[in-house]
Amino acid sequence: MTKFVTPQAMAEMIPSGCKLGLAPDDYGASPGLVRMLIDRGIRDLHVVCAPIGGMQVDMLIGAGAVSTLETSAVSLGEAGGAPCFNRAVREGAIRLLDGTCPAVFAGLTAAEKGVPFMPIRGIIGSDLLKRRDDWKVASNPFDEAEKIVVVSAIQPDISLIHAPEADRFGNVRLGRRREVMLLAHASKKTFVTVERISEVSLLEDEKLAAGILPAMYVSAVAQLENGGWPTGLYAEYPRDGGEVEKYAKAARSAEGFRAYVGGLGGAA
Amino acid sequence: MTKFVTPQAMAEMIPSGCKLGLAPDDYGASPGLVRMLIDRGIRDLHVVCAPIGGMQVDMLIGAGAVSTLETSAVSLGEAGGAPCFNRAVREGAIRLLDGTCPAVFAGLTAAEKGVPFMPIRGIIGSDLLKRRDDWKVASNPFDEAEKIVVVSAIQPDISLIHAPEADRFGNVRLGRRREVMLLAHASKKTFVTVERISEVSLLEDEKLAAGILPAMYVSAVAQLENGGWPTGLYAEYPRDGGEVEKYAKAARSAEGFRAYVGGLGGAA
Amino acid sequence: MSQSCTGRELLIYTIARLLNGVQHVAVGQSSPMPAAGAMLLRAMNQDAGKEDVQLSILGSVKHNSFTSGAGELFDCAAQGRLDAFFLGGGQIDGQGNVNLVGTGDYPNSPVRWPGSFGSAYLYFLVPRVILFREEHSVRSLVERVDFVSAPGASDETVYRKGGPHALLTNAALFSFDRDARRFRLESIHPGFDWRDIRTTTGFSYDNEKCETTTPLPDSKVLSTIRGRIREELHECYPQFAARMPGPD
Amino acid sequence: MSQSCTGRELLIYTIARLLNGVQHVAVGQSSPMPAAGAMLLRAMNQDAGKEDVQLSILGSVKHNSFTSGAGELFDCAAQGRLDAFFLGGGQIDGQGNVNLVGTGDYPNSPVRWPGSFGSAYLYFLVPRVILFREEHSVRSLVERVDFVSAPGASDETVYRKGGPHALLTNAALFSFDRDARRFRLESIHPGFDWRDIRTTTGFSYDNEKCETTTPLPDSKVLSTIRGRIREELHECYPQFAARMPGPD
Repeated sequence: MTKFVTPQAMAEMIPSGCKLGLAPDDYGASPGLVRMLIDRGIRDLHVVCAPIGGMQVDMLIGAGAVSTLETSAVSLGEAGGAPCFNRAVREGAIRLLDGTCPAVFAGLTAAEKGVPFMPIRGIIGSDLLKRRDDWKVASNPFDEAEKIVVVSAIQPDISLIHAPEADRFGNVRLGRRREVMLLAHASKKTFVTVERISEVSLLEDEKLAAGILPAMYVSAVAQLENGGWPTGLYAEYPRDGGEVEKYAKAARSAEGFRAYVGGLGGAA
Repeated sequence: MTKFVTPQAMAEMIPSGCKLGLAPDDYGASPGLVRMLIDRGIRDLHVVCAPIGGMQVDMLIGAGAVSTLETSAVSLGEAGGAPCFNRAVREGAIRLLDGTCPAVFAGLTAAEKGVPFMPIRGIIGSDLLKRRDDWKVASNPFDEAEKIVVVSAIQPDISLIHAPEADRFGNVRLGRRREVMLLAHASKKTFVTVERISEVSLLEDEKLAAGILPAMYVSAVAQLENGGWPTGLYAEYPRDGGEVEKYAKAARSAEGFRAYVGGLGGAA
Repeated sequence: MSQSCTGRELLIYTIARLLNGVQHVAVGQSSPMPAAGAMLLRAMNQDAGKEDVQLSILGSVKHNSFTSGAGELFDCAAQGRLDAFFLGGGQIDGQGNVNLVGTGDYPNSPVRWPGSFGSAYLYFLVPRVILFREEHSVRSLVERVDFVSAPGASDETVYRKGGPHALLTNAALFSFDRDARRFRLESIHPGFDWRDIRTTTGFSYDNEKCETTTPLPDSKVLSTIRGRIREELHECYPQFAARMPGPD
Repeated sequence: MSQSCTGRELLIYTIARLLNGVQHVAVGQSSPMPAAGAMLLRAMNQDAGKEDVQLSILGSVKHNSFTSGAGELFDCAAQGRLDAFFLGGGQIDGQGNVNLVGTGDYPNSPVRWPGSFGSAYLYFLVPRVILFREEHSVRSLVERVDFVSAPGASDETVYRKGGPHALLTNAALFSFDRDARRFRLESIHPGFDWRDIRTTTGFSYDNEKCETTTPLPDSKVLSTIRGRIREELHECYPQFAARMPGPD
């Protein structure tokens, strides 16, 4: 059954060392709760970006909370490269599992379907393949002359997402961003921050149903208004480009990053 | 671009000999259009039930239109076994590819993802496996000690479905019955009969979006009110149990079947 | 209210007992009694203040929270989020193999049943599969099925988290021992004795001379079946519900 | 209205020309010029009474009809329903290999770019991939990329329906010959000559002494860019649109 908790309590429920699945900026990212994870000093995360990372991931890296990063890209979008990510790569501070978006989806789909692997087109000849023990080149069992990549299942221990709405029963409205649904299906547990909570079941409205993540996948819900800020929330509010720019500039140095994170009402 | 045609024109656009994907009774079945296929004397179909067949499939078999049947089951539900199917099996009149629901979904998912095969749990030890050249037992590439079934992609030439609504742009509302979405994604072409046509784009309403099949998958739309009858249409109208019972009784004999089909305003 | 329990009410109650402790149970289409049993468990748990039971009744709009189509049931099972499911079968044999396809030589079965549905998959993945077959006869409970839709057991090269938990008929209840790959007679419904079971069962099983009678529901449970459960069944199984005894 | 075409307008028009004949083109995030070029093709086709072009602009609500999440783009490409896409890359080499990861030795790249995104997949599956990189320099157009995010060509053991179609920079337009695995200089933008291109391109290519000038948009096309396209861009790229010349 879905628990209803405060954002602070939710931050305490995500342990150091777990494999944490995160949605992309503007489509399910929960930078508000990620800030609380940083404030409480979370460490040693294996972050899975589904399929790419943005500001919330860059902040986690800057805070030294990430030991392994599995992603297809990390970027601040219009605000340019992700400064803490770039610095950590240069310094070898994180273990990097570089991938490509559809391979992340294929790995999550394998976990969703409870199979150990999925085949995927492309990739052969990419240097990405050299660095991934969890990817292999196999033969198509129905045509041995054809080579095809198989990728291992990706099953996060916990996924953390932000959504417009949950109901009192734990059902969460995601709408057409079904990659977030896939992430939740693939994960052992899913924690959701939401803008608002509906007293009426979201499953009652047949119009909404196809975009609802059912409560059985949702371990906990916390109301956190504007929880996607300063990135956006699809079909709800746009990103605060000025704030992301401000972050991008500050985070160019480790000191600037710490000042930014501390200055936003953190633990410092 | 999606064509808007009459039901009769749509029936003419489905050629004999094609691989035809059909949705289950009550959740996307289009028995109204199937009747027109029978009336025009369609033959030699390879029918793919996604994942099971009901009255519309039994009628196609009774009419001698099916040469190969790929399905997990054929049943009239509360009205019992499917009489024409059972008779055809006994007489060896159709080539049978017996499967199991999740293997049909796995095959359609392979086609949706453009990969030649998908792994799937279970099945090993089932006699189903002995009869399927398009299924194999392989080893998990990441753990050679584990055996796992791989199934070939299933890509229908054409899928025929019935839905509550399409818009003028060719987008079709399916709602939460996403197995019908999967069937359309997997098929080369999809033909849709609908209860009604909206002048407003169904994609404009963010509430509906996750349940909309986009026009790019939809080759043609025909308005056919009550096109799911005598089976039902999910969240629209229930099945007409009395009529299905009547069919079940009539179709116990080949003569009874012909009388039923002829008597409903067919070509006879 | 008549407090003498019907045979079907006993089965519904027994199903609820067999489901005790599950968090999520799914029920396939055309399965009114398993649906009723699952609903009864949910009601009993609620009355006892225990944790809520999640029901996924295929074909229901009200008692089904899947939102990704019919495939979600199978994904959910593979993810380990489904604790119990029901399988029937034209034939069930002593090793727990089920046949939903037909009698005699495949493919031209003289008696053909609808087909395997999801059995060849769910039997491997759902921890507690309850075999439910009302007909208790040497025709339905056989030494060896003519066609294996889904096997009762697998070797260690195959991923298998699930399998047969119990076999319930209109005459008796068996448990299944996965290591021995054999059924054990657990209890016999009122009106039958162990000799009846022996002569109507086509396979061998343990505890043949069972003296245990299948427990009957008490009057409170019976009221719940005839009231709330009958109500809840009405959406998907109006004819079945109409034939059940009502609240007075 | 000023009718002298800006460099960006030339690129937008050239992109539209490169897309001629496609039915469905997708544009990744943070790609205002490819988005503008695709929108221009759609507008030009509509003006000419030709068949409508389907646009899937990631990040747009209005110009994007995907309803199954971010994975649908990739599925769609694999199904053969996507005709054209754009790739950039920190480095592009003479064999059409692209590098979106970083310079120097992997993994501790001294200059790190965001990452490969969907390139390692879409490059294999989308028939017409347009490489778009405004910077034309020996730093961006190299003999051999430091890291292959996605290879320009594959052997026959690999399923490959797609690959590089053209390379467009702020100075020139190249086509790609998939058999020879080489670029060919097709035209040079106004303000540059073949020697400029030779000295700023780090790889060898055919037709070095190209004398063809990249065609400029006519005034009708320019009006469309400054009117309708600027309007349509505003949803996803407000800053970019604001910096474009307006309708008068």
